[in-house]
Amino acid sequence: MGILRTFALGGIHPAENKLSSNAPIETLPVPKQAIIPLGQNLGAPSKAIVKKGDEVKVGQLLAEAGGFISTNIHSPVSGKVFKIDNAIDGSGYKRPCIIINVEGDIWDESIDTSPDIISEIVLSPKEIIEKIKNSGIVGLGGATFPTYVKLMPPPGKTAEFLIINGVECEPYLTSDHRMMLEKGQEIIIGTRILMEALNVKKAFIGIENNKPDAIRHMTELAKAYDGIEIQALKVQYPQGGEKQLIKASVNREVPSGKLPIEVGCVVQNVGTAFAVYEAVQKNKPLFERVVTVTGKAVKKPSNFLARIGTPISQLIEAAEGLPENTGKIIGGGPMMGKALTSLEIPVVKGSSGILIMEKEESSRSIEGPCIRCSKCTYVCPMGLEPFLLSKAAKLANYEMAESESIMDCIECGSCQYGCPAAIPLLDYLRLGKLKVGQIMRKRSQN
Amino acid sequence: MDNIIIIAISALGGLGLIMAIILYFIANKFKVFEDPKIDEVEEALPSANCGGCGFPGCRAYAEATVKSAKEHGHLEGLNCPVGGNDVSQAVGKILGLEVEATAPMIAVIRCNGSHANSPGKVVYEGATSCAFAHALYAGEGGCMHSCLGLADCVDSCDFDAIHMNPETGLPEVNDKCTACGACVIACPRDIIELRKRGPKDKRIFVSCINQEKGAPAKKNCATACIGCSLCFKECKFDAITITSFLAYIDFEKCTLCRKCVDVCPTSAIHEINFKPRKPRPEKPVESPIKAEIQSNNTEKVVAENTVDNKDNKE
Amino acid sequence: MASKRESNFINMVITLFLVSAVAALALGGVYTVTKEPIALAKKKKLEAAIKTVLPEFDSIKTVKIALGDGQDSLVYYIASKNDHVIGTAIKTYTMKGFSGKIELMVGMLQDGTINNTAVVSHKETPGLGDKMDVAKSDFPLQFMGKNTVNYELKVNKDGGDVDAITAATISSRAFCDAVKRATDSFEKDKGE
Amino acid sequence: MSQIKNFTKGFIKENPVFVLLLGLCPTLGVTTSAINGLGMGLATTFVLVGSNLVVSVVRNVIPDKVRIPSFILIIASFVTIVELVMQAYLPGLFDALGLFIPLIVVNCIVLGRAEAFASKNNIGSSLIDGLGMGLGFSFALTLLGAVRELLGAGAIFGFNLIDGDLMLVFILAPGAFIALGYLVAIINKFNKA
Amino acid sequence: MSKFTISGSPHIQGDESTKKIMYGVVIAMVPTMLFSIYFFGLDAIRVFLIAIAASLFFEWIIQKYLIKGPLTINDGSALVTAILLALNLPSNLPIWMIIIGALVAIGMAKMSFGGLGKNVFNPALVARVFLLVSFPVEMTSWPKPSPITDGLADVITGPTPLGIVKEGLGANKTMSELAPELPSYTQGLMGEMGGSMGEVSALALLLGGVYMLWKKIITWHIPVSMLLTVAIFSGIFWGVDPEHYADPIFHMLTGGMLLGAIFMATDMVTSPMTKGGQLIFGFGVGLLTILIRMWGAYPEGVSFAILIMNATVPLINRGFKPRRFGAKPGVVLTK
Repeated sequence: MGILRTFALGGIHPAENKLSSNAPIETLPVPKQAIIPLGQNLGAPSKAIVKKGDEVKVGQLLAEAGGFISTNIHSPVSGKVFKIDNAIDGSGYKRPCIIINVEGDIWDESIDTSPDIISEIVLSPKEIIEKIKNSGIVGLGGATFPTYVKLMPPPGKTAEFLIINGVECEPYLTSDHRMMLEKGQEIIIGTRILMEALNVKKAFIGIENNKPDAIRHMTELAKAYDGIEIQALKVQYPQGGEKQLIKASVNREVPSGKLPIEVGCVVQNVGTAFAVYEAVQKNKPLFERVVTVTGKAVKKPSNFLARIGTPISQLIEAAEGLPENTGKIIGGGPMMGKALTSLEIPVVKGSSGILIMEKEESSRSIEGPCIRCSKCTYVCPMGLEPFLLSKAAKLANYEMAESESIMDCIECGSCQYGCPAAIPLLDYLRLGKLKVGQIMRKRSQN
Repeated sequence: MDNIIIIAISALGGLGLIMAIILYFIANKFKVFEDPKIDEVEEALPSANCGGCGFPGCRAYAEATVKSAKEHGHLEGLNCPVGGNDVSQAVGKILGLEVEATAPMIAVIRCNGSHANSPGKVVYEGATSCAFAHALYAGEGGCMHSCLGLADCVDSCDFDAIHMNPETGLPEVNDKCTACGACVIACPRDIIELRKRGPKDKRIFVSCINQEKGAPAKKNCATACIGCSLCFKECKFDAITITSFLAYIDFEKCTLCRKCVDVCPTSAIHEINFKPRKPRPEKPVESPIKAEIQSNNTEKVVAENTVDNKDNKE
Repeated sequence: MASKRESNFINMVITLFLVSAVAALALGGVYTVTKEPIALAKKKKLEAAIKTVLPEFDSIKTVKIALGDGQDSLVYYIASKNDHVIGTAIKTYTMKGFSGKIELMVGMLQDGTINNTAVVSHKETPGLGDKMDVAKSDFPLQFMGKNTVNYELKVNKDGGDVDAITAATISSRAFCDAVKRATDSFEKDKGE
Repeated sequence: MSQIKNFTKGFIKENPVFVLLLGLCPTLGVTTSAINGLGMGLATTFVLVGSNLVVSVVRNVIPDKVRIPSFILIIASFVTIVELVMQAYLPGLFDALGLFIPLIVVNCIVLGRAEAFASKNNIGSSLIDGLGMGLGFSFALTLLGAVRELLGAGAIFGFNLIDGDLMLVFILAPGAFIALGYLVAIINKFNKA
Repeated sequence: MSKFTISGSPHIQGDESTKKIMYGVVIAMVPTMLFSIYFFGLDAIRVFLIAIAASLFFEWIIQKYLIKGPLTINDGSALVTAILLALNLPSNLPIWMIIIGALVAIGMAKMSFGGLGKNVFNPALVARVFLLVSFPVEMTSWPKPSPITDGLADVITGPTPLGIVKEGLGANKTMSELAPELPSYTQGLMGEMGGSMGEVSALALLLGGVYMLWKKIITWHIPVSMLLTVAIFSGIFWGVDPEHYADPIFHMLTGGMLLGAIFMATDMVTSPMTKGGQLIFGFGVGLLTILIRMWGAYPEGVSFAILIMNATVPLINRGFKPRRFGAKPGVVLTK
């Protein structure tokens, strides 16, 4: 294959542990009660338009976008709205949720439930974007940025390339991998639709080299279409980061503080491409997604197609139960995922996986003194100096943190992963970003 | 021999003369005027340079007061929280202005979610920073308004006035507090409030800021304010208000009658520096003191045991 | 405080002048008083150095010898006893020291034999080069009674007869250089 | 402030060398032995006492603008007197201290006390302050000199404890910094406690 | 149900640890240690044992009674310092001097600054220089190496090749006159020449260097830029006047050049953190070494050069930043 493309700066290679890569996607039964948080996307939370006692069908609109960067939410189940109340979600806080008691599984009539694959695109770009917006699609890689916003480049900027992110560089997670193997055709059509919407001629689908079956499968499927190229990428974390993927695919660097459109690129996850296909061709809004349930102690690491709002306890049950020695439950992958506080947290649009870690695996080593080995600097994909930034944040020297571009940090965790002294670098970096962000916002207000 | 002395005197003396002349002209040329009152005011300040006044140091504050006195003729909005009344009076005197007396303040911790009252449901591991933990999750006890116990307030204090109690996991304020307000800003959850010190340091306040409804609040913490409004009904001075299931005692109106303390079913209202009251026969079980927060110096919180656990609302 | 004088022209000039004048007076006085003791102390020191390097004497004649080649001149202190010249103390120097100039006093007997040496001043490293001082080591003793006719004034390493101070070859070399300067000059003058 | 406190503060609490870190040039330069340190210390003490006394006497006569030149002149005079006297009557010590005697003029501690204390206090207090500070300075220099002599040459006040040298580095300039650093650390530890 | 742990991401940790790095360095030093034992026999073992025992003891006692912090005696850093110190000493140094060296290295150079990771200067080198200045005689009389296989002969001391050159050139001799006294290249490579214990065998040092590069304990930047600088500068002078300047290969193989380049200058704590900075650091060390060797008072200058450059590390760290991704001046807040 020759020299594989990858990004230039830093990067690490943690143990892949893709335990569930051979587990086909299983459809999970509908839960008894669905908890649907109103804040499922980056940006403003959605506004509920149903009220207590309302009967809803699968696919029916539950909540409307609450601002420019916000999305609609559709009901993943049919039944009666039990209440609209605060419930704990992935953020660790209690946030407003719509709680629905499930009765049957009645789908909205407008959804095309036939198994046929429709490859012809009949809608205009504007209609496609409208459809995507109405269907509540957000970036399914985990960042949950509303997809339609990305499809509308700001004035003066045009997209040149569409990059479909099939990298899945996080260890353990396999949902995208399985999607590509099982829903490849739909993803390719979704890509076509996105290309149409953006009016770009070239799309890359970046897949890391540790998924040769997916690369083969997708290359085979892409042959039928012009302008779609499958790129095999060298395995390196965090290649799934937008900026890193753009660098790897088209060798362009997004300037500090700018969006990918600055260099003419739009990046979408493979899951998003699939959701786009379903929304545009099948009129099916986003209310279910593939979630990997995995972990070294999990009896049956699996990939589930689960409805939004399903409590994770049900997913874990389906993977044959919570292991005895569970120390940590993570929503997402081990590098960037969020530790969850409860089993009652529901699956949301951004849930790519549930990782169950044993006590020994999850507990951190005791922090030692920094020996200035600068391994954190070597691995930083953004060319930052994590040791310096974390120290600046620790000492509340936010001016220095800002001038050393702390806001460029993508929170990939590579620095902390490789730190021989086990210093919680990223904790302090996040703290610094938080504070610097506050300071910057305050400044821009004045 | 005398020769040497004469030479020395003329040489050194001549040099001195010339230098004095040069100095005189230079001094006149580069004279900078600075109001001597600034120095005087600065002298009167506690020179803690804590920034509690909102200026980057005592000198800047002194400059601001002199400027304000000159331009506006008053010192409104310019407070030295550390120096309190005495200092503001002194500054007023220097600047020839009348300054209204203000009551001395102290920081109070409005959370009683100790390890005992709000047992941990999860374990936190990572950077010891409240601000970071606040962004991560609700807290070990599950209450999203509770003290996170990672001591950002302790770090922020320049006066050695706030310390963590390892037993309760909560910070405690001692008498060194100058009400500079640094901890109020440092706390990501706005738990700390500056309140009037009160006569003989007596004060009564609601030690909870949980705005959840009674049941969920109670679920996470035994001493949460459940918004039952018993205290509201009991208070004859309109000092208590209830907003979103949370009682608040206005320290300007509170007469320290302690009636609200008695009626609170969850012991969320704290009284400080009162004499222990006599056991009253009408209460069935006068429990041993449940939570006693003892600071280095004088503060003492006596919270009575919960007798009535019923939620009155919801 | 309140009575502090104002900084006007007259005050400034007069004050500074007066302070200067008084200081000058005091200094002049002290200088006059100490002038003689200082001269005496200096003389004593020099005499002490000469005394160590030469046998007993009763009078001294000071002669300055120019060396030419841009070198500093040497000072000869020709000592005599009962009007009979018994030896010459030569104040010699070298610039080759580890940390700069070294000044030595070399006592020569009339036959060209080195009677003794003494260090006048040096800045050599304590513990190493400063062993050239007789108080610190026996190094200078080896020069006593040596005649340049049969004694190569070089350290062993350079093929000479002088045992260098351990780990301080440079200082030893410099010492030899200074002594050699004195002996060479003495040889030359004697020949004249 | 009581006069006793005024006198003793120079030893530990406000020691010019260990706490205020003033006048480090002679401190590091001359303290190769305890005797040198003591000599330098006493010379400085004399200058301190003298200049404090005179400055205090003339403090109300001297206008503000020519304050510093006058003080420096007074100090310089005292230093020159010390130098001449030492040269005349203590030539051995003068040789050892050499260059550092004239440098007392620019020793911060002398001008510092004149400016910060003597120019604001009466004659008695200034005298005591000068004496206290000077003796504190002497104490520090002697201590430093003793430590360096002990560690470097294995001797104390010229009295040999062991034959030959010990750790030469302490006689040299780097050793001066190291010894001073550790002494400052130890004194700080006591001051805090 | 057991309590879950909550923490920020990442939730997994690589298998790097301070301990692993330190013991990696120890392993890399094993060949050099073996060579020095081969050449200097029981004396070498004695120096190693005393240096290690004393260093560990001082580390323990200072941490326990003075700093009162957590005990990190088994993290291997004191062991590395001890072995490096031993490699910097002549094998016949009296025991009490070795102990003082250990005290200086651990107590003065490391613990005074706050312990591991906070020291400005390389502890082993500080101790070496301290000893060199304090005990110049003992520190500069090196035993001639005699392979252990030749039996236990009496120890004869002699100068190092650099000392021979310095003395010789100082006495106006030419290089060709000095040649018979100097070791051949093969002897230099194997280590059959006078010097401190770790300065003798270039081969063993290179072996250790390769191991550390392989294990990613060090990067190539500092050693390569340092050695290259030395080679170029000494090469220029040698090319112009081979009679009065030693050749580059001689400079490479003799003295502490390789020991310094591979084990001392690359010390993580006291070297710059970015690769650009490391190149400059190596250049500085190389240049200073050559300046001291050619015109300085001491025949060997690696220790001084490294210590001087150690002091510039904070400055270098400030000046040499890694290349930022998509760097443009001015930061704009996204979102």
